[in-house]
Amino acid sequence: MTAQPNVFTMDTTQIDIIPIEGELNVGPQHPGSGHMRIYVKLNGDIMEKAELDVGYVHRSVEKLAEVRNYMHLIPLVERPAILDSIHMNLGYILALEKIMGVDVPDRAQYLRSLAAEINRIASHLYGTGILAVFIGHSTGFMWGFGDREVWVEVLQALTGARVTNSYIVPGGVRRDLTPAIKEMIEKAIRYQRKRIPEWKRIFLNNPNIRARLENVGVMSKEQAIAWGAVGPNLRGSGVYYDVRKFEPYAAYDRLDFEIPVYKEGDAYARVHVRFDEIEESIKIIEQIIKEIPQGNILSDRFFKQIPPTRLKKHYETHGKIVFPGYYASFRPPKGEAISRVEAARGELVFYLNSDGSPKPYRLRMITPSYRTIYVFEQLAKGARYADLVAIYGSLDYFPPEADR
Amino acid sequence: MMDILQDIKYVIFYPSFFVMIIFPGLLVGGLFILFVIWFERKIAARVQMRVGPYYVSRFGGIAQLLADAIRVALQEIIIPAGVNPTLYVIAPIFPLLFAFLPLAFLPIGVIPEQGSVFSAYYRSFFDPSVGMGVIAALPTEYSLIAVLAVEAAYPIFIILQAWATNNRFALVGAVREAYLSVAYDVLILMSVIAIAVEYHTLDVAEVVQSGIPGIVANPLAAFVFFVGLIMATSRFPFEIVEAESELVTGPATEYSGLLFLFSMGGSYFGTYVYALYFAAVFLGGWYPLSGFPGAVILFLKAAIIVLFSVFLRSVYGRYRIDQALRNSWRLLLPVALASIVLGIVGGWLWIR
Amino acid sequence: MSAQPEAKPPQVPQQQAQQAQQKQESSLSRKLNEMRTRLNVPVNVKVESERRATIEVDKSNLPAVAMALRSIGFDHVKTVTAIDYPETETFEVLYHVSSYTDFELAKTIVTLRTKVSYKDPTLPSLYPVWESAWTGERETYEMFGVRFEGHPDLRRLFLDEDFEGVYPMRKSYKVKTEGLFVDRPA
Amino acid sequence: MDQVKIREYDKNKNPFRLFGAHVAAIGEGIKHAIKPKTITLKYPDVSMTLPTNYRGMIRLYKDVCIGCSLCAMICPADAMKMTTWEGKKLPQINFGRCVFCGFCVDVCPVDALKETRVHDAAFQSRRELVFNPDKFNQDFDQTLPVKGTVRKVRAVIDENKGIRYVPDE
Repeated sequence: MTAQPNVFTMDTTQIDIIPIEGELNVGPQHPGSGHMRIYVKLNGDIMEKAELDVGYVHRSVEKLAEVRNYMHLIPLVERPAILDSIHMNLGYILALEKIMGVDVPDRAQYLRSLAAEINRIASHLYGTGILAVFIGHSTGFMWGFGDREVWVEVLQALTGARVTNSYIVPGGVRRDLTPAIKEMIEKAIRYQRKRIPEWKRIFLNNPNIRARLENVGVMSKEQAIAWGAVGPNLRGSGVYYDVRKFEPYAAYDRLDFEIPVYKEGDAYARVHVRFDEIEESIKIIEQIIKEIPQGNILSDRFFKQIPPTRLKKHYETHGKIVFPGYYASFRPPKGEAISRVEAARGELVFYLNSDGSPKPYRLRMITPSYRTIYVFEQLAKGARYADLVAIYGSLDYFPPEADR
Repeated sequence: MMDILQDIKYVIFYPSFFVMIIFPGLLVGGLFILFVIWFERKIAARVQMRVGPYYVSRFGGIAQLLADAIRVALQEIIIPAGVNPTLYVIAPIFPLLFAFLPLAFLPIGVIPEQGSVFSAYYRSFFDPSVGMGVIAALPTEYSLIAVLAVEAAYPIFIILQAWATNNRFALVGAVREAYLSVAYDVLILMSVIAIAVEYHTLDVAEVVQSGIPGIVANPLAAFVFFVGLIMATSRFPFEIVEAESELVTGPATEYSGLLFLFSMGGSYFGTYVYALYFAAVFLGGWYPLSGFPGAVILFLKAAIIVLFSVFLRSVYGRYRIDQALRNSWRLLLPVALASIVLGIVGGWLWIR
Repeated sequence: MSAQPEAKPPQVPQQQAQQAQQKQESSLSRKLNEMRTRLNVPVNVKVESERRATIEVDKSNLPAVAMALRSIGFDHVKTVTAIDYPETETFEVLYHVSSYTDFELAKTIVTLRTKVSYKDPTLPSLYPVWESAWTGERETYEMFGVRFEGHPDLRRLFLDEDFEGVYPMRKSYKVKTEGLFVDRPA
Repeated sequence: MDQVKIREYDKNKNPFRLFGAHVAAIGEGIKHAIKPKTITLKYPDVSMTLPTNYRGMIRLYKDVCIGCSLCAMICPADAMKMTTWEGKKLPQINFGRCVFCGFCVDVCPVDALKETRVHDAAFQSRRELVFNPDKFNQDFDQTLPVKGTVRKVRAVIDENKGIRYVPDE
């Protein structure tokens, strides 16, 4: 591609030209997933520097954590990425359980993996929808949110809430899988399997979309590692890394699934990774529904504290766990723990430091989008201005999750 | 009393007035544009699992468009500071004007000796090459290229409009329009040359009266012209000039109220006129019929083309400007050349 | 019926870690001890389990240890965390590092701990060693006031411009909390 | 680690394949234009009843409550506060703050709090959001300002349409 003739520096007679080399503010607007501003230094159509002005939706989760009890943190911690709240909740609870030394029954582990995978599908559909609307494909956007509605209905039936489901508590989960929900999941799987070829025809293999995504925002394997990319962005550049395989949590060590890794490292490869991951998640959900063991869904340490009358009224009849009084405010032993979870957008790391009081001494929450800020800025350097949106969408960057 | 009515009828159905103002022109064209915008929102909604406008009236919210049009027309026109007011107000009117003007040269039917409402003008609109009268505002033997000549001025006034608003996004939009106009004009002209060579004429009426629709005679030219049509009126996937995600609404960014209506209306009128031209040249126009029914057939064919080009919004995303140029120069130009060769061979074999 | 883990093909990471356990202590502690002997810098390594280890080092020779860790295979920083201990007037800065390329090390997270006093809260930045520390160091500077020397772009990241003069994540910055009881009903 | 299979997407770019893909995409669009999978719910005329264990607005049973203030302790959003009401210690809720996590309902030892399936509530001012124990004590219902009857439906997952609404009485 020869250097583009810059229309504005051609020698023209005494016409007053407005140079385009100046700065351009993209935003602050709500690009479909939280407020953000990108400060772009343009030279013709090529971006010399793109700087992310983050912080518009910073809710200081880490500072609030110091004045909240451990149970109060569950709804707080899952708020930054409401479309992926099960993973946020799971990461925090894993760290808390490491400190408290709580064992989790098998059935609860399987239910955690089930809810996590359903949330991954919903989040990937959301991300693909946002990418589609950025490159002008409004059908991809509407289909993304329409198909996600099916999985959100399943989550609503399973956990009681559509998005911020606060489903996972120290020691297990709050609701059990009933046959009606199992049947809903099977129907949802058949629906999603029928939809994927339709997606491929109208979006993935659409030459217009291929043209907009192929070799756009190319990130080599070494760059991906050096910049600390995570999740599908990492696996799109040929790095085989997934927390579910390297540090299995919940029921992932008893489940058989593959990790899609693509070599090219451009926006199109990242979208392919997400589509293959949707198919992998469907396979995982099928295994879970088939293999889920019987048993109760809360660790015995807390299960015994629930009075039998309430148990019969809630748990035996419609599988709803009630909390023992201990949960209202408990003091875990002094100590610290670090846990990591493969959220839909990538690796989510929680560092929890407790000093024995009912409130944590320090909570550090590093979300996948937080680690994509640097990647996004490096990828945007030297890219074309029209590709800024394609790069943003393909990285599945979610501002509230990055700002926390 | 009778002759007054006679005179009024004579004036109304006088082709120059009738074509431009009533039938395919302002009145019917305007209503059809409103229907097209409504159809675009409804068909996109159907494909996208949703409903589209449905509140404003029982049958599918058709009045929604009327409501929008009236609302936008009566909104306050805000003239930003640091802008030359007269130029700012005049600028959006030109794109609409030059999107609509090419209709003057386009014949939309033939006038038989008698039996049609237009027979009264048989002699004054007689076209020797066809041997019958021609319903056209300005009948010429060169209508095939005259329409495109006027059409080519459209992008210039888009750039004028963007320059008048002195807004950075509009400016980038104008530069893109300049690049694009070079690309699609070449394609359209080459496909029309292929047709002209094949039919040995420069007159649309003669092309239609020959009985063989352009798409049959030279399918390559039809394909290239259709893609050129989509690029010219920035329909998906070539909606680059008003790319919302990057350029707000390109040249029309600063406009509000009636001026916004003009600038956005321009591109829809462009699609409509191009579609009429495409229907006439490539889809056999009014061929078997003559007079007013012929014109209606032409209008229906053009309507299908417009509705299909508007339907593409729900199938395609948006090309980048350099991709659109590369596609048109590297992929479509050879096809256009092939269509000219096909035209020459076709023309040579089929010497009448 | 639950599928016994043995039936699974032996490549599940859990299995390999156990086999490594029986042969000799985990590859993580072997690698770290190997690194410690090569380094002449005073550093104490604590391996908590085959997945977690901590390295405490003085802030002056932090870059040296970081370079050594990188040479073993730790190629990215997961988090840069600072903890404020007002009673001892120190900040403790933690770097959690791990590896993407080396499958064995990818299972582990090593915490690099160093202490910085209130009076002189500066620290050599590890950006030259790991580029992925860029965001973490900027946020820690903004929230705690710990300056990272050598960081290319040490500016405010999340907080807005007029959030002047105070570092919010320090314990000295109090957040108002509410009681459980309301005396007069609404 | 199991053998690492690095995948690649096919980069075949010959014009006929591309033209075929264009036709396939347009065909897909037309197919959906003819047989749409519309899932829009025309809200005020048709209202959806949610599954049984949906965490909607919360309701107090005043006589059952023993005033142990566990619900106020566990509430993450400081929405539940204890107040003395007619000589008895009862919780009052501020729905402006409540995040509907259902912790209070689960922790109450005597089941004095229950979730209703009401999800679409609207209030005039923020003061109205604070329910004193009496107001908190009745089922919360609000008639929708819609002329004509409101059809109640339930969402059901359907294999080829995604979400289907079946009348629910």
